Amino acid sequence: MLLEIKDLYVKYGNIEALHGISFHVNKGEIVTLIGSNGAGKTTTLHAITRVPPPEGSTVSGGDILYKGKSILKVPAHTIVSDYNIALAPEGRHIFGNLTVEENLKLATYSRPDDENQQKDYERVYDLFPKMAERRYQRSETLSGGEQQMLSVSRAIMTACNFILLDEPSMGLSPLLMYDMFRVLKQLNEEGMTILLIEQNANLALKFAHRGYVMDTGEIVAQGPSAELMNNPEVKKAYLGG
Amino acid sequence: QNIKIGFNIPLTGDIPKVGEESKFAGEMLLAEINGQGGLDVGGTKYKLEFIYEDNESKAESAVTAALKLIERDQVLAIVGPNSSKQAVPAGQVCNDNRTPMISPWSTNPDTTKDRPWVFRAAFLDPFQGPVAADFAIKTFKAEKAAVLYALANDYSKNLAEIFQADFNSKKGDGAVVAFESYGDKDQDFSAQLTKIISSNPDFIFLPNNYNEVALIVKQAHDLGWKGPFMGADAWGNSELMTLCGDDCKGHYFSTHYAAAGAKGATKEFIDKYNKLYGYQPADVAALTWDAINVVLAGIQNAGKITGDLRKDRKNIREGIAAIEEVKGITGNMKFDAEGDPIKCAVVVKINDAGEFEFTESVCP
Amino acid sequence: MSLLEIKSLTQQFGGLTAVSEFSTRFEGRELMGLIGPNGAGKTTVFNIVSGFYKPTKGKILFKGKQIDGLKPHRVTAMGIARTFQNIRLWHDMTLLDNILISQHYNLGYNLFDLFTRNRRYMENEKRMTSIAMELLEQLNLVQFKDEKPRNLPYGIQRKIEIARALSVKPDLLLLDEPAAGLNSSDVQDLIQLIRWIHNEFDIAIWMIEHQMAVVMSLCSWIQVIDFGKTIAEGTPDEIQNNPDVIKAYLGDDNI
Amino acid sequence: MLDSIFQNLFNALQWGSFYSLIALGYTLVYGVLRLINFAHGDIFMVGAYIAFFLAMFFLQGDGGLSGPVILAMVIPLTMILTSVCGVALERIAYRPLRRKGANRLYVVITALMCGLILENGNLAFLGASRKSFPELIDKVVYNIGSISMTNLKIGVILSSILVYFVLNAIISKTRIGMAMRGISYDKFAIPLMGIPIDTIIMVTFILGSSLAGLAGILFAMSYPVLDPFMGALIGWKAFIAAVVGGIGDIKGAFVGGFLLGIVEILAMAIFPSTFRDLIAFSILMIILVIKPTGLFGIAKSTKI
Amino acid sequence: MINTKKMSVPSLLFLLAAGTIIAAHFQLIDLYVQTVIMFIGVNIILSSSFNIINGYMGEFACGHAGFMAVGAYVTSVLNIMFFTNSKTFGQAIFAPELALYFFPVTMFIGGVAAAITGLLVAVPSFKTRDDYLAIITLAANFIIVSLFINMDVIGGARGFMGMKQIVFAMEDVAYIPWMLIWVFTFTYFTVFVIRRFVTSTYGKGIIAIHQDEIAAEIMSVNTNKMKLVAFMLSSGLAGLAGGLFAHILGYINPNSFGILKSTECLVMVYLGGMGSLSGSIIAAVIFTLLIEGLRFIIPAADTLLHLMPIIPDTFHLSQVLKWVIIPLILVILMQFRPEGLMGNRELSDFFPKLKKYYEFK
Ligand SMILES: Nc1ncnc2c1ncn2[C@@H]1O[C@H](COP(=O)(O)OP(=O)(O)OP(=O)(O)O)[C@@H](O)[C@H]1O
Ligand SMILES: Nc1ncnc2c1ncn2[C@@H]1O[C@H](COP(=O)(O)OP(=O)(O)OP(=O)(O)O)[C@@H](O)[C@H]1O
Ligand SMILES: [Mg+2]
Ligand SMILES: [Mg+2]
Repeated sequence: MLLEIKDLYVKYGNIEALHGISFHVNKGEIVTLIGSNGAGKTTTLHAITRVPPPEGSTVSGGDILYKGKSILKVPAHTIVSDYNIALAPEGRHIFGNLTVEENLKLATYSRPDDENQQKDYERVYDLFPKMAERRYQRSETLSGGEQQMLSVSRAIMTACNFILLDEPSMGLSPLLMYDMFRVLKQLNEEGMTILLIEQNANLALKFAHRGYVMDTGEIVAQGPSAELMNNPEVKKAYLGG
Repeated sequence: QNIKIGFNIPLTGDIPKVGEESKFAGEMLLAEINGQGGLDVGGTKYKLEFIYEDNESKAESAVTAALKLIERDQVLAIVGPNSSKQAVPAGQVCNDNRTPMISPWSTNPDTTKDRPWVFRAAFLDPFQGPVAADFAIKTFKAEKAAVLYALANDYSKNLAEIFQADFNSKKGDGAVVAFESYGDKDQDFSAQLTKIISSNPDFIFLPNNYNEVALIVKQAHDLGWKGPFMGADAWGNSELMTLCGDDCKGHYFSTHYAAAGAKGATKEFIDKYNKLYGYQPADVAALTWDAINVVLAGIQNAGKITGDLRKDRKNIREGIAAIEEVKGITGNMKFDAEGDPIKCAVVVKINDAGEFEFTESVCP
Repeated sequence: MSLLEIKSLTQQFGGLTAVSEFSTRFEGRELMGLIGPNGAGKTTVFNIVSGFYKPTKGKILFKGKQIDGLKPHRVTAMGIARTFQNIRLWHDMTLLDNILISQHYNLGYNLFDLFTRNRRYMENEKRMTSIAMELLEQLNLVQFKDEKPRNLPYGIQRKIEIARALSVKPDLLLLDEPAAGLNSSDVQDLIQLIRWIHNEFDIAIWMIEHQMAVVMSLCSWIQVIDFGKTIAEGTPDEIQNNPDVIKAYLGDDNI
Repeated sequence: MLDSIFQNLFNALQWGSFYSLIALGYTLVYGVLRLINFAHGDIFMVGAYIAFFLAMFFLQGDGGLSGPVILAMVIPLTMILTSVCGVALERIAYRPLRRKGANRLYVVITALMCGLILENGNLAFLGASRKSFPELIDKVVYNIGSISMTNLKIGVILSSILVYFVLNAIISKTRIGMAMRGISYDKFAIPLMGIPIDTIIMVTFILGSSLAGLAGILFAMSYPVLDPFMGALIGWKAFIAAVVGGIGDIKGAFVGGFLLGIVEILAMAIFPSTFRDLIAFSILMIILVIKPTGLFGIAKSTKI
Repeated sequence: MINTKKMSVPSLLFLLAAGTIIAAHFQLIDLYVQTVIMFIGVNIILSSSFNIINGYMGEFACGHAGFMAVGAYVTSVLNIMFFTNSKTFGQAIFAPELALYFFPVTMFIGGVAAAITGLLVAVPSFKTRDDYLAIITLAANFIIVSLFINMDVIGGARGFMGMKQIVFAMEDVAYIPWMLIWVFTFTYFTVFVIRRFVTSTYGKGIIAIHQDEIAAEIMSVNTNKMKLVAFMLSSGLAGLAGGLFAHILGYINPNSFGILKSTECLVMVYLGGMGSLSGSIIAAVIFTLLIEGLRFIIPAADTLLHLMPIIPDTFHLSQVLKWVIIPLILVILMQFRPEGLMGNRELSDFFPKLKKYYEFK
């Protein structure tokens, strides 16, 4: 097990958002978290990446183990620099005052300046030609979808072997969305582990190996994707019929 | 029973140094008189009690401080505020509430005008301005003068204007070839000085606070000025020499007293202050000392302390108004109908040892 | 006279042409879709129509009057309301206030009335409150009226944004990606809601959306733009099968 | 007339250098935290005092050190000690507030209060006497044509230019600089890039305060009268300069500082000096009305 | 029908004010306390009017004292010109007794003048935002002060006085503490006007601008007009504060209205909480009392510390510490309440029961 969430409780102030959830992600897997709005998916990812208050929440119980070691107490930035876990956050959070290229460069802050880095630039620009085109544009003037691409590209550029994606397809055109999932699949085949949150549950389950279904802070169903897709309750509540 | 006297002084704000020196002068005098068993009024010895209120160099605070002293502390008289910005409104309050007040340092005529209860210890600008003009004409053979003053400081502005009018009237219109100003807390004067120097005056009149003087004189020298400066009483601070150093030597200013070569009580005061607080007292300390002495003389003149506050205050006011002459360390003084002192000014030279050396004395 | 007529609209940002020679028209109360790849200029078109940008070139007529160059609040007052790609509610005011403030186009009183709180003021405040309450009731949002949007679920926030836009009694409603971030079942609800609004309020709706399920089931006419230019338009069926559109935008969904 | 214009321009450059140096510190902190560090002017004052005490210490020591040697020691030491002061403020007063998610204006007000504490604390504990900064280097007056310059003034101008180029290189070229700019836009995402946010903020405060320290020494040498309130007004004005240049922008602060210096001095040179504030501030206001984001600032364009 | 319960808070406030006035009249409270109360009133006007811009509208303006200066000078000059014989303005135009009746009028004109000066910052605010606007307000403050310094007719840097004559003229009509009455009246008026404004749909437009200006503009709020109204209202009310200030003090000086004063306004607004009217009022009271209270606390603490020999005999706590202690207290307060005392909530949000005891229309 690469990542293990054990009975995690999380609070915003006094309001509990996660009521003891447990799940795990194995090395090389694609796992998806699906569930209705406000179920606590984003909260889970933020807990893993240790986003501090006030933007974030506080863990009030349980543990998060990475390769068997607890990462609850480590400083936030070491999640990337030491543990190599990257997050493409909900709401994009790009650095609007920097150019596209500077955004990507900043993502390499904690990695050595080697040729792999160069390869990753190429890969990103290859994946999203728009990014190459807009390289020197201040990123805040990008269109919504372009910003989303930048956010995902940035997560890829941190060169982590474990990447968390929070609704990466939001605002992307269908074409790009499929392209992106193809690339993610390819990355996965090269050894990258992926934990994906996606509103489009159909797509997510098609893409992932395993899935967890969340509802109001709890995990209500889990299993291999195919199994979940055929689960009538999941179908009814989350797959739109 | 004690005799309570209030101090309305700027311990914080723009000019804390002024407040500090006033306070130190007060403490020194207090220790001296109480050390002798107190003040002798009509045969009884009364201990003195001084209450120091901070007016933050703000007009509104000076008013509340005055009221607090009058209403809460029930003082017999108030010394301060020092600068006119606070002394004018505080003077109003003291006058309205029938409490004698004496400002050691304020030079604005409005402070005492039509206010029978308000006095001051410093001479007024209309007297000092011409002293400077006359001296410069005589000593520098000056035909053309330049003035640099602090716009937001009414002391400086007033004096500058009076000097300008006087000099022009003596040497013809336009004899003041440059009349420049600077703002509150300014530190760079190069533009004004460039203007002044290019207008070729025979000397530069600087009716400014000593800390600014130090900067102005240095900067003028940087810009190539080699002529003389003439200053006013606000130069009269021991710190001037620490701040200004060699640059100020050889220049003149008019003031209340000359520290170097001072004799008698003046010397005693300076030495004692220096010993106690580690630096030479400025004119404001000396004026505060004199102001307190005026109040004490007024109390002694009143002849008795009745314990009825209103009556005592009235008696003290009459007592001060009736003063024949107080021998002050800044000169001997008596008061005219407005409550302004009639006293002499001296012109001092800053000699090569950096001392303020007596040059001449001008009496009204 | 058509409701809205856009004639060869062009918008440049520096050297970049975000929209070029774009034209369209609304005859009456249609429900039209505007789709296209990311960065094609869809939002920019909405921004120009709602008065946020002044177009480099082109003309927009609304109910026969020229509106390009007008300030946004004027455009809204004339009857064009919109929602945003990223939710922009006033998050720290109550839901009711959110709806009320949109009544600024028709306050009915002035500052003098305000300070004296005379009859005119009272009546108008009452009128606006009842408009707002009625709308909230129609949209089943009354129970949240004193809540702050920040504390409400994302789906509800989207709905509130639509409610707020409706409160200006628009003739044309612009929806910028209303389904973004909604999960599949919420999307179904949204489709119902938009259809219902279209009928109930009898207004024209113009919609940008990337989720084809929404666009195809709602819109009667769809326009596709790429690099700011119209590359296709037609009924949902025509669009879905147009090879240009598939190549530029729809793609194929095998992962 | 022409001579005096050149003389004035030279003076303005020197005076503007101080505005620039202080404005750079303002802008640096602002550029990262969107925090108007109103205590910056007072940190500058602290710098001047630290330099004073260091200089006195070395002068009184019996090493018999010469002025320039002392200066060479005082400069780095002052910069280090001043940045300790700046960092202390950040750690004690600003950071806890930031952590609690306070509105940035509350941090601004806290900074204002910290400035007051520094000023009045100095007054209360060092007394009201002003300090006179010793002359560490011999003044040389050069006359070129009829323009007088001193070695010190030339040094000040050169230092501020040098500082600008160094700082600009740090901000635009290095990763730390990029991270600094990133923080200003979105603090949330910074740790997600593997960037230790507190370290970057600390570096910012160290840089900013050491600049204030440097400005403090140079100022103390040029205007050798130190008092507790010496930083207040120049601080406000430098802030104005930074904003007029485009706050958060290094070039903006640099140019803004010189601009303010030139405007102030030329306003005095050309018009009666009593109108200086009136004219100078009217000009700045007009600049901002015409360019609402300052000379070099870029509007944070909001995507809708 | 009058609901008596709903009247209890207003009547209580009225009784308190009336009680103070009566007590002042019979000299049960001394002039010092009266003056402090009047300054509290002035500060309430200042902070609550400043809150319109800095709190409700969320801009960072920092030149409030400038508008106060305009009000102070205009009101004072008018009063002195009309009702007293002065060197500058010659004979009185009207009988001095009329000063009493026309005082609200001249105050109002002062307020209007300040409001018009407010245009100086309102118009730039259409395009300029954030800290750029802060500089414009700051510059406006400098400009206004500099203008007054350069006007020698009204004293320039020397200041302007004679307003006590006006107060005396009022007292000649009837000897009661008029200034106290005026301060109460105008403070009430200010709070009343601001409350009416920010609770109306119209006024809430500025809160919408604060939270999302783009959304406001798109949702039919005429943002430029709202800014104009807000800035003019805020500066106009500051002008009232200036008029009162001038007459309480009897003397004004341009330097009293510099950035220092503006800073005090800033502190009060943020101490109270952005967008909280009751917060502004509470902060103004606390701040003024703190400044005055330290006059008593510091000597008391000094005596206390010397009684239990903690500090050496030679060391005395002096008033110099005042301006170390005040900011220190504020910094510490901020750490505990990083959104100001009240946040953006009102007293009635903390004590919902309070709502039963007053009615607000
Ligand atoms: N900053 C916050 N403060 C308080 N409560 C919050 C905060 N962020 C989220 N919550 C609450 O926590 C719960 C879980 O939210 P979360 O964002 O994790 O859900 P989600 O599953 O990611 O939803 P979505 O699909 O909308 O992204 C929700 O009820 C939400 O209201
Ligand atoms: N203010 C601006 N300055 C410069 N370029 C801009 C600006 N606004 C938009 N653009 C550019 O114009 C293009 C069109 O942007 P727009 O937001 O209209 O795209 P869109 O079609 O809505 O895309 P999406 O579906 O991703 O939201 C983009 O490439 C964007 O980078
Ligand atoms: Mg989420
Ligand atoms: Mg868009």
